[in-house]
Amino acid sequence: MSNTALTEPAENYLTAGYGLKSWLLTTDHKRIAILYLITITVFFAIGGFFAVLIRMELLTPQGDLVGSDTYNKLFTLHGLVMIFFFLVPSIPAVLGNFLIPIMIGARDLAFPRINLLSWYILVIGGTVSFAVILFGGVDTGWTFYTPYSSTYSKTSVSLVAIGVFITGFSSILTGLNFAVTIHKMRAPGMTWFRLPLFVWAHYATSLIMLLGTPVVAIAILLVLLERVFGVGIFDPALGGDPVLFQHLFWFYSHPAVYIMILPSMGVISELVCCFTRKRVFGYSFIAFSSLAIAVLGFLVWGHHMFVSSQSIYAGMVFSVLTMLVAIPSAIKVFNWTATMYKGSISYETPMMYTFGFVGLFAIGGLTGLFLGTLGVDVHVHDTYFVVAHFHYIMVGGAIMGYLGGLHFWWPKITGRLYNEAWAKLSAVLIFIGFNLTFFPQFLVGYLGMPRRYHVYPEEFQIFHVLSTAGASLLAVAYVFPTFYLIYSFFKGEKAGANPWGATGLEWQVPSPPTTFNFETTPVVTEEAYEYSKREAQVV
Amino acid sequence: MSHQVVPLRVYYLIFATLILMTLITVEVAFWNLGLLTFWVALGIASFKATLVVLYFMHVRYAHQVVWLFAATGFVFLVILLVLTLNDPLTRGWQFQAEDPGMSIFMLR
Amino acid sequence: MFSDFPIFPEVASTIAGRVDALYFFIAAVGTFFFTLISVLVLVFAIKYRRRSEDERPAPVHGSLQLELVWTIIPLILALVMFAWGANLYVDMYSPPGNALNIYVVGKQWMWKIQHPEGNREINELHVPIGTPVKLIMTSEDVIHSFYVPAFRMKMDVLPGRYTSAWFEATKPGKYHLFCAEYCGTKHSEMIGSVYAMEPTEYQDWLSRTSASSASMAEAGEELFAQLGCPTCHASDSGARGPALAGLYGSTVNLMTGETTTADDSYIRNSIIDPTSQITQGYAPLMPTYKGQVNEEDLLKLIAYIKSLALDSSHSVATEDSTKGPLESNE
Amino acid sequence: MSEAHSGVVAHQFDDAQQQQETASLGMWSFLITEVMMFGALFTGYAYYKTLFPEAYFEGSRHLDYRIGAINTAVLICSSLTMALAVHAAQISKRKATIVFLLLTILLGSIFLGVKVFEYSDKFEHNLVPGRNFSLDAYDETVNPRNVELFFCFYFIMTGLHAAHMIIGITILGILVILAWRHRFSSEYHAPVEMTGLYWHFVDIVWIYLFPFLYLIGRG
Repeated sequence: MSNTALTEPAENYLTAGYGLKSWLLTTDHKRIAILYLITITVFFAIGGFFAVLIRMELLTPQGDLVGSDTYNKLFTLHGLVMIFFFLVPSIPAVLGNFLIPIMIGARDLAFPRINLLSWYILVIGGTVSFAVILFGGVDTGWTFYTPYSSTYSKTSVSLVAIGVFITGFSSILTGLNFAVTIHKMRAPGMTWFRLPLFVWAHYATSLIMLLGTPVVAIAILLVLLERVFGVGIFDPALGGDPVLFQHLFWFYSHPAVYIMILPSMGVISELVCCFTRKRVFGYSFIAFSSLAIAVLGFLVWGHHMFVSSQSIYAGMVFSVLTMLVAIPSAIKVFNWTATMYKGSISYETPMMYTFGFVGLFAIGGLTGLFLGTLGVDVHVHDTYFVVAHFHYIMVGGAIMGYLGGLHFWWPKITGRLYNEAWAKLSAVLIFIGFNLTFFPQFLVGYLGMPRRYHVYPEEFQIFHVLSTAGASLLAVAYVFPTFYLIYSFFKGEKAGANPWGATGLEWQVPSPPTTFNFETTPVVTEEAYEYSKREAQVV
Repeated sequence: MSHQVVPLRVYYLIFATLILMTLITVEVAFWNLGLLTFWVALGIASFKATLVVLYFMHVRYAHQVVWLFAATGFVFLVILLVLTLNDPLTRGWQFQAEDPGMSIFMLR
Repeated sequence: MFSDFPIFPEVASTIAGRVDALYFFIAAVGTFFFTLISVLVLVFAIKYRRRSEDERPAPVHGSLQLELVWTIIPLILALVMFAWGANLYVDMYSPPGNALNIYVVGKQWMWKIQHPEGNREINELHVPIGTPVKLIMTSEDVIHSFYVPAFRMKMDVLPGRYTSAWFEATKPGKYHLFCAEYCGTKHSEMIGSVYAMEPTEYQDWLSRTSASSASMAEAGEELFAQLGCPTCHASDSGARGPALAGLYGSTVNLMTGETTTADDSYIRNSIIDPTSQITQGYAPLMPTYKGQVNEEDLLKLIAYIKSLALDSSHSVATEDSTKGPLESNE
Repeated sequence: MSEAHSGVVAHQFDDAQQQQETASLGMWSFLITEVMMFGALFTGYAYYKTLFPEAYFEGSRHLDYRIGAINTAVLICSSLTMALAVHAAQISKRKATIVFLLLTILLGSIFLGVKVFEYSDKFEHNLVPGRNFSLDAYDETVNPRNVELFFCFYFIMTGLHAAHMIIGITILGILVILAWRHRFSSEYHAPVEMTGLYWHFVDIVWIYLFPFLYLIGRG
């Protein structure tokens, strides 16, 4: 690509059509990304609202704000919404959708209509699932453990099971689209080892989506059949074994954690390079560690079942495999750190999120070691220690990466710059609020506070008060970006094609890009992140 | 995708083999082979499936990526099966507790 | 309000200290790596901050040696954690032979507990210190999980199956008992207390609270007669069902040609679902007692059949439910 | 996949070859998810077979293996006709394509017809899991509840398989219409090829289902 400064094109993807129809029937991956952005922001707000109610309830040990049934429905819906409707689609469906075709030099994804279809499926699945709120909610926990979900719960389990089943196909189709696109749509010269690491991370993610999602779909379908027709599959009273459900469920739901964190790692790889102006340290190690995480992630699900009456031998197998999956994550963190060595580091908002991500993900990953170690997990399993751990990974890791990426590519998506001061403030507040919310939960977890408790012994109260205080701060901090980002969309300063001086094909097209991204198919002649070869070129 | 047109006799040959293997698998099911019965049935079914994949589905003539995708599906299915069955198959196993130092290595 | 709150759980069982030791080891390793990364990131962020817009640092492509170092060292540490944890895990779930058996039934939303002497408790568990206690647990409805943080002990309680766990309390006191597996509306109220007491106090408690009850085995014997079991399971030869004396712990030859050990689950299964495991040489005549006996009755019957094992040379001395805890400890 | 129906190169592709290879890879990705979907059911099947082998053998003996064998043969024949349809499309033989597609539909329908007969037979003999499940004559050493479990998996697995057959037959019907309208040629026949892959996959699932459901516990 030539480095000539780009003049603003007459028409970009945002101005290519204005009617509602031009959005709802679009096959442009960038417009679909915007549809996803709006949808999952709504879902995040709903899930966040449930979280606020949960934290308020837990302020006192008595369980006085809401009744126990309501509380159980709140944490169930919080988990369901955040996992299936926010975290799983978040980075892939918004940033991945927008960026993968541009990053590899393609005009669109391989199957644009399927891409639109998966958005509709997500919306339909979401609508069905949220309909349960009208029908009295659901109280099984997002894990749907049998036989409680299949026989005993008196809430609308069937409806929400249908909703989650439908949503699964959205994820499958997105994964299918990405995997095929990355294989077949790369521009001339864009070899596998010239791909940005963001694309590698998404390739690994789509592998998990393709291979894992069908299994959870079947597991949930079986629960549905057992519930509706009274046939025994998991309920011991009907001849089955509830532990089988746990196997099938976690076969997807453990790798699903990597669906959430891998794309975030991909974002961080981009950000570290851009804001240190250096080629990433150990490119191939980071690329292959993504694949290693995706594959090893499928071998470790039994560590959710160390006290489930699974055989002791199986517990050992899963524990040793869990130890192996820790290694590629460690490799990534060390390589990012090494990338900063002798770099030229600036502190713009996306880099603030990167610092936050590395810190929080390190804590989240290292506390995972306690849970993968058999003897210790027996004690901390199903306590707040686990709650704290997975929030460090999924909120501290995945959402920090998502927000970092959103701030990084926002000028590309909208063509406008946001207010840097506000953005930095909210990044710092999110970091502080997050730690205040979840760090006390490690302590109360090791003390033995079980998760999903509506009332709890009084001696645990101080930890919950700290946690609720942190959550209040976090809630406010999450609202900030909504305002300054929307404001910038209308009133922000024009961004130019490459406001950060970054490498990568997406920065060589205008902001916002045109409908087909490239006027002529680009030819790639260099490795990713060749910052040293580039002139200071902030456009 | 292959642009190579597979000769018809290949299809007929594969078809005949598949029918033959079906007859064999029915016949073998009535032999008393004990535990082997299941593995023989699985072996025959896998042989048939392989023929269909290689010839009817043209993987034999296809690009490497198609090989890779077909193999991926198979490998992960094996992972799911093996690691799940790992649990019920070993539920009866007991581990020696008296000698903590050696406990993980010894089966009772 | 917050004047008195703990920051570390009580250490009240033989295993608790060992769990904490491993916990501190992992915590130390974790803290080391977290500090290492944080310090490096902070130092680099300050030392290599951008001083001018034109800066173009020289690229560093990577180093195989470094990659190997930070692959192999964490791998070794992780495998150490695994081996240490696995060792602990096996010990946590392998009860010593001389353990005192206590029976636990979970149901929405209470714990029903019965001692071999027949004493029954709800949401409370009294145990002697210095004696291994094995819990034999089942559920009447959904999955529960028996969790005593002070003992670092947890085990899921499943319907239709016996699971077991054990502990040996070391410190007298009152400890939390939680249900750790979400089980419905009042999950958070399915809690109770474990009272660890000196053995003499435990004996006092047993005799104080045993006003009503026969021992579990005696209650089981009564039930055995009530249900008409002796009609077939008489000890004389030629009876329609196998004799039960000496059954517990022995090896049973099944009609299918397989063999199995007559443990708690086997006996439970034989009562609920008699035709599933027919002993060789007997006709599948026995009707199911499902619906006629609940989980607690089952446990009584099992205790009775266990007590019969004593009379026989086949008996396994380790599974001895009729002795008092003190005697079995001697 | 659906993108390729129009017969022209869609905007995101450079040429027809890229478009065809992409469609093929998309279909294979889809088949991977199908493998895992059926795989989850096979896992459930195998899990309970490990725990209750005798009950599984008992259940299997309540199925008529001859019907299963005939259906296997029918499905293998349909795979052959499908392969021949693809072959005919590759060499632009329009009439042969249509004939072989129709034959495939016919054989698929025979399979489903036999399946309907089999299902109704199970209904009559109270072998459908749920309230009225009962075994009239059986080996007394097994728990009927666990035999019921076998029939759960029998119905779910063959039911999901039959659903795939119905979808396949529908797509084949559409292909016949498209072929009638001269839409396929040796240059453009991706939809026929893709449907072929799908049909053969469904055949493979049955190749495993047949011995696992009908032929265990016979020796």
